Amino acid sequence: MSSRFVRRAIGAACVGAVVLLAILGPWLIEADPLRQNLRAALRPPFGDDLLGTDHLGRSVLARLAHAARLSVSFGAASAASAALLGTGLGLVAALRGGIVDRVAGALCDATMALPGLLLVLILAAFAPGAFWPLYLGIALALWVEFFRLVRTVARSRLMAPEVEAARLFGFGDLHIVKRHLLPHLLPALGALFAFGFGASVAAVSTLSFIGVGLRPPTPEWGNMMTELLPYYDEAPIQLLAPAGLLFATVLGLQLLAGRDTK
Amino acid sequence: MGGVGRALADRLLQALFVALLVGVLCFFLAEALPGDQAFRIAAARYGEDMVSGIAADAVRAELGLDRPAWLRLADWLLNIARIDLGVSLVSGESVFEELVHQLGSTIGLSLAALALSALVGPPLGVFFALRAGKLPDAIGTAAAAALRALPSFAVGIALMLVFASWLAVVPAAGYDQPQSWLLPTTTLALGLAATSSIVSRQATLAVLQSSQIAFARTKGLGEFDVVRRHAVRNAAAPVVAYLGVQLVYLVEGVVVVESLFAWPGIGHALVHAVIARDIPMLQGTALAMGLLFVLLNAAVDFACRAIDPRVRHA
Amino acid sequence: MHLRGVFCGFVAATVAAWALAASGPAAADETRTLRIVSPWEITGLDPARSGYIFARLQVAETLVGADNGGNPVPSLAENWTVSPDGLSWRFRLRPNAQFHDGTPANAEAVARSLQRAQSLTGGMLTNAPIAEIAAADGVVSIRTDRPFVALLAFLAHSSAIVLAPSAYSEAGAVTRIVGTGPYRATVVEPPLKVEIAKFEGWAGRPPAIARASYLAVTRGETRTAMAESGQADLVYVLPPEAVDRLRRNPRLAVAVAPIPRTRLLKLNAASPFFADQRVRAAISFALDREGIAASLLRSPESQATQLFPPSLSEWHVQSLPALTHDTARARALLADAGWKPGQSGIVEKDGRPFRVTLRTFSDRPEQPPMAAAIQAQLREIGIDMRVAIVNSGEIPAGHRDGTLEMALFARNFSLVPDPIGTLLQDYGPQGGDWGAMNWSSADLARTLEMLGSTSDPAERARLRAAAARVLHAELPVIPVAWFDYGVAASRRLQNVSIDPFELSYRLDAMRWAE
Amino acid sequence: MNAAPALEVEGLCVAAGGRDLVRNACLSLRAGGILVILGESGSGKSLLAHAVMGTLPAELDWRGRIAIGGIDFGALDPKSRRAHWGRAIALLPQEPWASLDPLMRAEDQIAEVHALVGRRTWREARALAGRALGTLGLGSAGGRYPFQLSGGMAQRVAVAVALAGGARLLVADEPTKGLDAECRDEVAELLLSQARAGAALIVITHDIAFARKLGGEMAVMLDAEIVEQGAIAGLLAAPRHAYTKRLLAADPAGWAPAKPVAAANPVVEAANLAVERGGRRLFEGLSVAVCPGEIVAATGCSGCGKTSLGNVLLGLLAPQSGIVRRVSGADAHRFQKLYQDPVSAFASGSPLGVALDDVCRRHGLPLDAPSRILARLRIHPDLLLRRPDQVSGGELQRVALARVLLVDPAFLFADEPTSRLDPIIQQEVMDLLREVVAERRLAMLLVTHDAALAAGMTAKAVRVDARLDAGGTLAAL
Repeated sequence: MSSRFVRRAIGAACVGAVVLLAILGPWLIEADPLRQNLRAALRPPFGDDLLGTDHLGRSVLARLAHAARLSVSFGAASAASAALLGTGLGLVAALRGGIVDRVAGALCDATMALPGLLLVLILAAFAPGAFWPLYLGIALALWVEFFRLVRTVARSRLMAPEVEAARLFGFGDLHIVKRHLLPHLLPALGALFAFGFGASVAAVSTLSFIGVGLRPPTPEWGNMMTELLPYYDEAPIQLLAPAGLLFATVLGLQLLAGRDTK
Repeated sequence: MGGVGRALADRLLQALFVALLVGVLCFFLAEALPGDQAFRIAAARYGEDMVSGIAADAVRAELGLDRPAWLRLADWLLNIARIDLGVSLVSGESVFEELVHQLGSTIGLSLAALALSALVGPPLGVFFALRAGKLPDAIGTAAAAALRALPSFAVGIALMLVFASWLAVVPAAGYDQPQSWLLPTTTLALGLAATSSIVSRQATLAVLQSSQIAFARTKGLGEFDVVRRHAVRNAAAPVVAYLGVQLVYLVEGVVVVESLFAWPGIGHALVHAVIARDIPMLQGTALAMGLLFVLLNAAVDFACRAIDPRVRHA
Repeated sequence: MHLRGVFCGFVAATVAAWALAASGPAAADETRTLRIVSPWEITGLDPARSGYIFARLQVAETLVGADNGGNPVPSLAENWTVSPDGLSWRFRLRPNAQFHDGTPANAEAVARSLQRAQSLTGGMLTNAPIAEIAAADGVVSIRTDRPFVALLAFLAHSSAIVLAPSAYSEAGAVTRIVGTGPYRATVVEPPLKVEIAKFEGWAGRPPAIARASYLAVTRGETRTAMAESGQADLVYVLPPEAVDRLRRNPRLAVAVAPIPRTRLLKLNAASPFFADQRVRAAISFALDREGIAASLLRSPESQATQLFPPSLSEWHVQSLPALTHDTARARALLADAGWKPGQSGIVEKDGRPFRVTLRTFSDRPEQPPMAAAIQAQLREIGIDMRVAIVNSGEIPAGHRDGTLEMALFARNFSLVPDPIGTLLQDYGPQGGDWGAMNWSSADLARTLEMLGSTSDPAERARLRAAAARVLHAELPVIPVAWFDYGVAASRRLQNVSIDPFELSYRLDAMRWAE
Repeated sequence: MNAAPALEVEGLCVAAGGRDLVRNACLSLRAGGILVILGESGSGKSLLAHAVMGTLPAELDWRGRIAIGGIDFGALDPKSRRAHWGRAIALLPQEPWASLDPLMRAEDQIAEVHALVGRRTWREARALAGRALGTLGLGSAGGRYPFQLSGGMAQRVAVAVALAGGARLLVADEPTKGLDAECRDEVAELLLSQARAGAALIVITHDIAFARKLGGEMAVMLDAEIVEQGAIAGLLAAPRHAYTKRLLAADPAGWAPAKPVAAANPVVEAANLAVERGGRRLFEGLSVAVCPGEIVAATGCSGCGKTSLGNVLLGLLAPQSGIVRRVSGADAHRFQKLYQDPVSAFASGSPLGVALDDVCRRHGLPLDAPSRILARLRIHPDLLLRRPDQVSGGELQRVALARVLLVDPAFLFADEPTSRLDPIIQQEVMDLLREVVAERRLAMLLVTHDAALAAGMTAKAVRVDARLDAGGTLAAL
């Protein structure tokens, strides 16, 4: 009991700190995240800037705080969209069965077989540097996991007597989803969401690694990691800071979700 | 054995569907891309210094890029039936032959990584489950989250720095020595092991709380035998089933790891194909990845059947 | 129980591999392979695609080479003559020249190979006014339509490497690399690997290095690690930020070689933003070249004070006033041109804010951060520049369809050792894909045309200076930084030298240290 | 034979947070003896068994003396106690089909105990396992997986597994849970044969008929205490404690036979039904009619399709052939069902009150509609604040009945509604059902495997068996 409480408390602290940074950071930190000073590039931490400067002499702390807004909302938006799509489709597939189920299943298989990265790469080629192709591509690649989980759990839950009883009482699908399916799905969905969040921010980073990232000079955690990568031995703290924040967010969400699962 | 035949037929059908979908989707997406295809191909072929309007016009004429799109798609679909994936627009080589060459490297790397992750992840997961709530478990959970949150290139660079630059015990990149396998394989495997350890931990915990395990204990088996003979096998089913999902991550990892470690594989080819809009190559790589996925998933299916008699007899 | 066997086998293999790895390399010098790493991948065997790799590895030779000054030197051709009207060239081949398949590299074979190069899509000879290539009396003769002094430089281009008849398929495509150089290719595995070995039939001084391998590694971090770990003996194009660290490594010799390439901003002079020379000058003044060169390129001396780098000694004009950083003047020039400060600090003219998009590509990893730096510097004078990271082909494509506004890239002025070839392509009346856009100067065109047919050295020097002045004053493109790249060589390797024109790695001159 | 008693328990107490769950229990059992512990759910009888075994959850405290075959078992630390599992004391788990390893063949599960606990070679172990299976009449089932075994077969395999380590004391925790009457007798015979072979048995049950079959000693538990102890035959014939008396009175075997009800227009009627599940024909040519105010009992062995019959009448399952006719004018939701495991019939996450409110809202009933029914069914309103897993089985079944009554049912399919309840609660629920059927002129199909219970509830029964049409009165059977 208490260990579960500790886990949740740590999780809430991690997520809370990141969200606070995102909300208050840009407000409290005076430095302009876009302001360059090439003569003060890669300054070490604890000088004028708490976390030092990046390769263009920009304040890493200010960039982290502004990036938190984008990254947190980006990760949350992609993971939430994927969750919504996957859960919705999974529920419909499980409830309707038959041809709907088969079509949704085939769609899921095909999406899984189609490398997610390819989807993002192609979408990103439509609008280089823009935000929406990354979001769309990542959400489209992520929904599959939610779908598979929801369909499997919902299928077995729908066989349960409680659902049969609800049907006998004349309840519709919506009621059954709300009362009998969602309560069983939420913990696992929460864990998946945490991972989806991490995966989407890491994916942005991977994409900018292969040259398909967000438009500079937008500060974003994933982008920052890639940008600072060449300076790993001169500015390790600056490189690790965004990675650390992403880690804290993922770990925090995972602990909050209460159940760590696939 | 009718079950096996049916499962095979199902997978075959899925493969066909995937092939069709991937081919058509790639084609339309690539077709709809903004910009001039001829220029991209010329850039990829001759390098930035030599791309010019003249080179692009020559490319356009040579590849028939001015033909209607549907005609080119129909060509591709007809040819696929003859296992002819066309010719790479960039290198001018047969896509099929390039794939055969690159697919080997990628499959080798993927299998090695899967094997290594299977060696590390599930045993760790079982270990964490046996110590659930204790310090090693907490560390393991955090480490897994860290590995999931860190993009794989960061992990790769870190390994490269430590083992190649500082300790100089392994080659940093390349593929000509047996040791060359270590870094790319380990990088990929760490990411995979992170997830599979979590899945295994979860599955093992669930099994350990089951009445089968309680009975195995009360019938007199020692804890080691209980875990070895009952917990592991029962936890294996969901873990193996999860492999199917994990393969998706493998693809992403392969793309990064191959470009980081100069590994001549299909992930590498895929990125180049997208950037150059080399549609036949794009269709070919995506198709190969899709079919590989279907194949590996079929393998996972059969592994599940082998492990669980209930699936076998269903 | 089979599974257990496989499992144990795998464990054993993994452990063995790490153990083997720890034991390290140990090979005698005679059989030791020289490992070369560079970022360039082999995209195909076609000389127009990857000919430069085989030329640099000295597997294939061109008819003519170039020395450090860009002057033609004998290669496969021992000597040459040109007719007094400047239209007919005769190349006498090196006697006993032999292809790696054992066939003689005679005039007929060489002429046929050059004819193919002439018709090669994306090749260099296509751009030369060549009327005929023929073989007669053991001599290769080339006739041009007009006097063309740069022919020798064009023949030194890697797309004009000479390959044996057996290298081509019936359709004329290159199916394997059979050249005449001191090394022959033993393994060619596109896109990453080539292995070469000493060619026993080489008639010249036998090279001291018997074997070498070439690996294309696109990531700079990886190349650095390969140099540090000693896995590679020669690493080309070090990431700028790694140069200092590698210099401190006692096992490595690091050289930074300037090459005749300039990073520049291409502007669309037809756009309402850049038609005015004052705006282009303002942008030039807005650039903090020193900051970019020092902190991003780690090479303060690479800030471009004019278009041509000092390494192009014939074209670099000492007396030109340096391009400098002066934000106040930049603002004043913009104001002169009618751009007045508007909302949120962006300058406006006729109600239209100064908002443009710059295209650049990430194949050269320093370009995106440079673009970000330029973005901030232009913002200082009120220009809102967006950065689009694209495929490199999008820049010439945008040039063609007129959609390009600005581009950042690095232009090689020595595609052929004489920059005149590049200049004719880039700054002719129509502009060029990698040069001026919708800008032309009759003055410059005339100067360049005269250069093409004049061979008097003094007159040529005057003309070159005149051309450089026009470009410096008009700024159809704005130079940002000259190019240099780092090469790390193992201390076990001696006689390493860098070819400024990147024609050859000069492996035949290297040897292992005692 | 060992001179020391197989089991001696003195002053055993189990407590959770200061509350006694088992108080001062004293037991003694000789080799070959049988001790049946009878009591209602929650009386502590399972905890007593687990305390003896040493498998109590860690958060429970216990004290007292437990000696097994002369060893002071209770004084050992958990690890040393575990070393005796299988060797000296074994546990026969509830629902053995869920306790056998689903991935291992039956024979291997027995053999591994011989090999790993008995330290024999695998060859010997297999031979012993084969012999044990033969003795239990399972000679051909050794190669099967648990999911291929029937409940009774799984029970026999579990016994073989539990005893393979050579334990002389077997603790059987509700071994008949979920089994039908025939299987129950089989299990009794099986346990008796083990006792005859010299094993001492502790059997936890609430099934009086089963206890009677076993014979031996009996202890009756109520509220954490053993209230009565003695030889089964004597105790059943002349119970002294009031609770024991009530327990015996509640045994359906003692219920008065029900009287026939006058026939009326059937609410639901099926003719010539044939039903298949999973490719197996369950029954065919079956006809049944249920009239208002009438209870029809469906009986038959487990797996014969009793539940499927009910589901067909409800329209949840389509028959392969035959017709189902419902009375005209009745809404679909007036055909209702009571479940064997009421916990599974409620959404596990929400309080019971919410479930009732949902039904009211769905059918436009006033939100106070349940209160009258709750009062009628003697359900305390506070109960509705709890979640389904927080109330007892009997209470929950009554809430389930209340929920059903809210929609004014015409037909009720009661699927073994009391098979998981102990006799006293069973009687209460059944009485309630009988009253409700009469009051509301409800047509009810009652599925049960307990012939005595069926006879006590109704005079009209349908026997569901493969290829058998035996609609008629109970007397005809």
